[in-house]
Amino acid sequence: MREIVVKPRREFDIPVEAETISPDVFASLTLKEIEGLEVWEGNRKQVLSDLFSVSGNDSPATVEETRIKLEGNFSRTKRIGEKMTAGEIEVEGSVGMHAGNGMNGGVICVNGDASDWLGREMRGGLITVKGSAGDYVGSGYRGEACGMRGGNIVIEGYAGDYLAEHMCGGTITVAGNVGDFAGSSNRGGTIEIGGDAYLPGAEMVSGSIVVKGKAQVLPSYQSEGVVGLEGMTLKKFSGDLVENGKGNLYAASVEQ
Amino acid sequence: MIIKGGIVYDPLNGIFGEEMDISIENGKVVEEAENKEEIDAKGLLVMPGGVDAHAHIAGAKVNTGRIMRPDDGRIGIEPKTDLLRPSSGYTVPNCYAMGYRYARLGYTTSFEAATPIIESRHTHEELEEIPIIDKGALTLFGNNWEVLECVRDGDVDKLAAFIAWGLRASRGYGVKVVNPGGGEAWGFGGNVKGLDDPVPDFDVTPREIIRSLMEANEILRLPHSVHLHTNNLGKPGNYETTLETLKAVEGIKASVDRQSLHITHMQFSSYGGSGWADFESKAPEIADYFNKHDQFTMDMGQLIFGSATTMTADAPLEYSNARLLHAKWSNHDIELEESSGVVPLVYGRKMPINAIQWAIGLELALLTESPWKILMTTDHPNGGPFVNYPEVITLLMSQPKRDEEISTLHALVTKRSTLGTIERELDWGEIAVMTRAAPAKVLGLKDKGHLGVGADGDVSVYDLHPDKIDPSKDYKKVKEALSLVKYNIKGGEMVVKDGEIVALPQGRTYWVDASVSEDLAQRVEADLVDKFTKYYSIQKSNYMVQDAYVTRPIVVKAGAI
Amino acid sequence: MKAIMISGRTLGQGATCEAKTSPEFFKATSFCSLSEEDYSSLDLKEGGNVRVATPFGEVVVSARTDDGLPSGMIFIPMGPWANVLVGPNTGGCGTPQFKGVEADVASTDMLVKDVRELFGDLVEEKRRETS
Amino acid sequence: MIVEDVLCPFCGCLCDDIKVEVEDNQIVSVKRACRLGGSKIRGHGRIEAPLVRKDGELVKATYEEAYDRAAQILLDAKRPLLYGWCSTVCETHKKGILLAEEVRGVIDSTATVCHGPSIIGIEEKGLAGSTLGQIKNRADLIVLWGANPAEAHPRHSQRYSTNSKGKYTEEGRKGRKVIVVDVRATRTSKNADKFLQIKPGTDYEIISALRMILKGKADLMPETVAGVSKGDLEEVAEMMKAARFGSLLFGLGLTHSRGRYKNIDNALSLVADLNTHTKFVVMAMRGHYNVTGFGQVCAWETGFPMAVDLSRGIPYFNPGETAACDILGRREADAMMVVAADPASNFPKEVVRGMADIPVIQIDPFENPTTFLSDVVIPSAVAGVEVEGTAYRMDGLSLRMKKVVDSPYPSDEVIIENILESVRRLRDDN
Repeated sequence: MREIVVKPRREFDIPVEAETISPDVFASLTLKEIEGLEVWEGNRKQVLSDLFSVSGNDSPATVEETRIKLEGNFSRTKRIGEKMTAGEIEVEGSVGMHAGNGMNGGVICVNGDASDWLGREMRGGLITVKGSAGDYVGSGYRGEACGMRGGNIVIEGYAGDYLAEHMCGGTITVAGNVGDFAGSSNRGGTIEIGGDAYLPGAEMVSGSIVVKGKAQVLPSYQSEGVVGLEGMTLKKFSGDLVENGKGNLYAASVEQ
Repeated sequence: MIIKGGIVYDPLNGIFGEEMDISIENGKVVEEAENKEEIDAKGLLVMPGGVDAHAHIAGAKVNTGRIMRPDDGRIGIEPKTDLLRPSSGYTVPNCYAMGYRYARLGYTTSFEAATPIIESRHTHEELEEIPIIDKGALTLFGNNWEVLECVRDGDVDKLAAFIAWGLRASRGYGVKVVNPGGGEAWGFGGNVKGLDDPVPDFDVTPREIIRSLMEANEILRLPHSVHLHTNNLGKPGNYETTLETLKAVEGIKASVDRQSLHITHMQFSSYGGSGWADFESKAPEIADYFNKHDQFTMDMGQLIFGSATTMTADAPLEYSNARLLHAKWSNHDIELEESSGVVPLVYGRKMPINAIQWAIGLELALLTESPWKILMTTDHPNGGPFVNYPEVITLLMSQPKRDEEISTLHALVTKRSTLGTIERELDWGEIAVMTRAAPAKVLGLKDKGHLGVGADGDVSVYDLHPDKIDPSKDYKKVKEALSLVKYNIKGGEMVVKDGEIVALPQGRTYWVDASVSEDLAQRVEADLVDKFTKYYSIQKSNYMVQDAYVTRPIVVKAGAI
Repeated sequence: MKAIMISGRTLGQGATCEAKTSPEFFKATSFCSLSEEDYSSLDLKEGGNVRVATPFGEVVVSARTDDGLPSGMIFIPMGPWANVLVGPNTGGCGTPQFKGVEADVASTDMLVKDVRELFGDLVEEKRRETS
Repeated sequence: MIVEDVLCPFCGCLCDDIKVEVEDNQIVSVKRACRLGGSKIRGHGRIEAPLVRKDGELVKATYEEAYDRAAQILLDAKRPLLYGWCSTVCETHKKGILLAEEVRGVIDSTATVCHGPSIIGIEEKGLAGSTLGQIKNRADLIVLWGANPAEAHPRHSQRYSTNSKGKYTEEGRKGRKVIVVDVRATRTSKNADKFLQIKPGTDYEIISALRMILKGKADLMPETVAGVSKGDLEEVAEMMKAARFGSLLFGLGLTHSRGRYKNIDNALSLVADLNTHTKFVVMAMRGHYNVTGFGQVCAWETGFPMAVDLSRGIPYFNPGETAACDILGRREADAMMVVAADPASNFPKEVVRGMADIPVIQIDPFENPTTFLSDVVIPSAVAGVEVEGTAYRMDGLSLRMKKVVDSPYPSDEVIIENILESVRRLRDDN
């Protein structure tokens, strides 16, 4: 495995957009070439080495054999791993918005927190977050009918609002609570929430949402009794009936 | 400026593929130019600048499309340059992209197809922001209360006077009629079902509205004919309504040298079948009728596979589209005047209905013998965005291209249309007619669509040697060359050079100032005062488009006196 | 007292909102309306003030009654006093949640800050930054 | 001299029938306007001269100094935020967007703190609307949801909605039903036939419940929804279905509460559903007189209606990331220009704090808390009173604002043109 380490040279106040930090882009380039890639700090176009130091293995490799390690504070660096198809990115700390945008394959592992729009329009691959994630995990772009279509996102902490909005496929697991409107307008996919959720599955057409904590359930969900799941007893609902939806919503405890 | 040695297609002047020079001075084609700056077009295809007679390029509907579709906005993004503003959008581009993309195709003129009078200020605000091209807007009259009342009272003279006022108020160019009567019925959620279905509360029928508006149009001797979007558009079996409409107005004569009626985006009005299940093409029947009648024209409304944003004053149609497809739905009813709707959708190759619709547009163009009777349009962005015109042209010029496309479509396309059996391939002369000469003639734009002395110096030069290329076989090359013009000269100024936009002149806006007698004008005035006092939500004095909104007008005079 | 704070437009706020340093604007926007029931429960003196606190800030405003409010809900006209209490979170859509903020309300002897005092800390910071 | 049919530069009603009496270039009386509009048109204390901050204090400067200082601030910034635009004309918006492109900034309007969520809702569903005159002439049912026009749009009811008269509504208020949905009783709810009082933040559930009833699925619903009885909801749904032409007018009660754009999204679906039963339209009760206009201009110029980030020379739109409060709240902007708005008053204070440590340019006729935090203050003429130009009413109808008196101050448009010129000149000098 070819490993490349990228470190910010300083703290960023202005967000940096660095969609070039991706195994697909790095794989065939030498370190020198990587240093010359385009990144943006606000409205200033920079080369990567203006903002980041690059070290590690200098010999080009396949995308699959490329591993990028991000050391230092990346919490204001956006679009890491955008559209990546293979390889690995490991983020030592936290990562900024839009990590894994449109990701097709490979692995992004975030040891800290992830910001908003993690795995937006994701199609394949795996994203793991040891900390928590912001709003719109696995969602779509505004106005689009489909968000995440495939792949897996695993969050060990909690997640913000609009988790998996417009989800059409793939799976998302959140160990803790999620914010408002998880899985709204979803048309497929599987969401598992370890904690609580507020109005999950609004306008869900199809798909599955499991809430292992407490869920505030919409009045447009029909109760289907109780089921056993992984040793838990969960209340089952189907909906969202305002959209003639056939989605499944399970919750350990329910408020309505 | 002299454009040297091109192979020129100028059908209005009877020139079909002759090597000749075009001289331009002070923005116009001249016999001989004093400025001898030469543009080398040796052996290249040269045509007048393209003219789009029907597209939705400006106004409330288009902007509604943009606002409800950020997903479309992010397609077609091009950054700002030292010269150009940023571009965005595919089906609903921003204003700048609109001008740049027309220019890159070799077009120099485009007409917005529908503006309600009361919202024309907005339409002109957008038209003013579209760079390079000349433009105009057709004004909606088919559901206006004053129109309906004049029709009910059989007062065609007063109707003509109102049209004259409405064109001035909207700085409009011609009379657009959309689903006559249906837009008014939609005010309470209804529609009209056919030519003789009365409009609620007004006691008039679509037949009467169309006939009266055509008569009034001819009283005013307007440069363009009535421009009609038929009743029942978009519905299976509607070809009967279309033919019935044409038959109903056969006797109305044009007052100037042009068609008596233009039916727009005919593809959407040429449907057979009793429902979507037995939906089929009736393009042959429509084309046959046109082949036998010389007083009518139409445009294709060709469908393009992929994303489209449908937008029309036919609000009930958009409502049914939205319900049928479970799509986003915007509706906009306009007090006393119109309704309208916007629905984004995707045309799929494997969707039988879409495949047949695609075939119908092409059948119409290929089965209608005279290219002067059918203009090339996609009813942008209803059938698809105008950037696909090169695709449409290659489909018309190449049977192998059509066969290749058909092989990727739902199989019903060959059973429910005749397209697969049509061998006709259009030549450059016919293409020049459908995209230049005929649209200009249909609109009544005397200085557009040709390269005779006195014509506007709008010339497109394509990187194609018409003598050396066979469009039937080399359709990929044709499409490539048509997609990015080599030179686009607009009003004598080079705006695109070797595919790059090099200048951004501000285009002009055509509108028609039609005169009527003082007496008639006053009768209309009295009606209007009453309507503004009782019904409009704004003051009459604030209604009319002010001069500030049309900064480079070309005022075409017309009128009864 | 725990309450839900909402902010919104009023005629007075609208009529004075382009004259924000005027005493009229101060009068029109630096108050808090409470239901009769809540007002009495706070033991307010005539023309008394309340201190309203949320997780995002606290502000002193004058108190009055509004019989349209249910118990447990308070209203402060939109403007700088209300906005001390609103959180910066835009909920992923760019718009802070100006209505429905959980607040703590108590009567107080403290005075209502005028608009300049209200921004005093930020103006001081600006001065520091630019000196 | 009396100027007739003047447009009112206050709220989204954009009333166009105001009579203004002018003597010696002074406005002496304003007729027909409401309290809000009258106050604005009559005018009051102005910022007298340009100000520039020196050694911590704002001191008088010339316009030229102010333009150059503003231009330098914008040129130095890596992420300038150009914000406001609601209380000025579209001609200013066009120049402002051009300036934002030139300095590669983020441009956003006050919509993002009022009806921004409505626009995001429209992106999800579209909007089934109409002009206000259509409602006046046809509506026999008006539903006001989280809106209080009696306070915020005082002439709305008389001119356009509950109490207006038109072709099919000759009886005005008597011939109409009015439903008010709100969390508290207001002067607006006192005019209602049916007042549905709900708990804050429960709008989404209530709307879903109404949609269930309209779909004939009431029996699958709980007996109470967010504290409202099913019977009450059924009554409201019946009134909606019984209308010949219904109109849902919604305000900040929906956009500012928990759920924000999802509330709007669901309300738009409710109206689409209602059209299977009868005719129904929906409209946002937009606040400032030309906040709608900025959305329109920004959409046709950039493709997007607000919150457009032009940092990379291309328009990028993503409220939640690129709206003013997002950027200031996260301390991402390094300069701000405010035109015809007062964010210091209208943003949460924690967001406003972000203006204290970055250079701020203000263009406005009036002193306000944004002035306190500004480093360059450029006084302008009052658009719609001292400057003519275009504005868009809440229903999207564009009208031309009149100039009633001359102003000693330059217009917003001219000020921005001058800053743009300075930007180009200073950049060329470097």
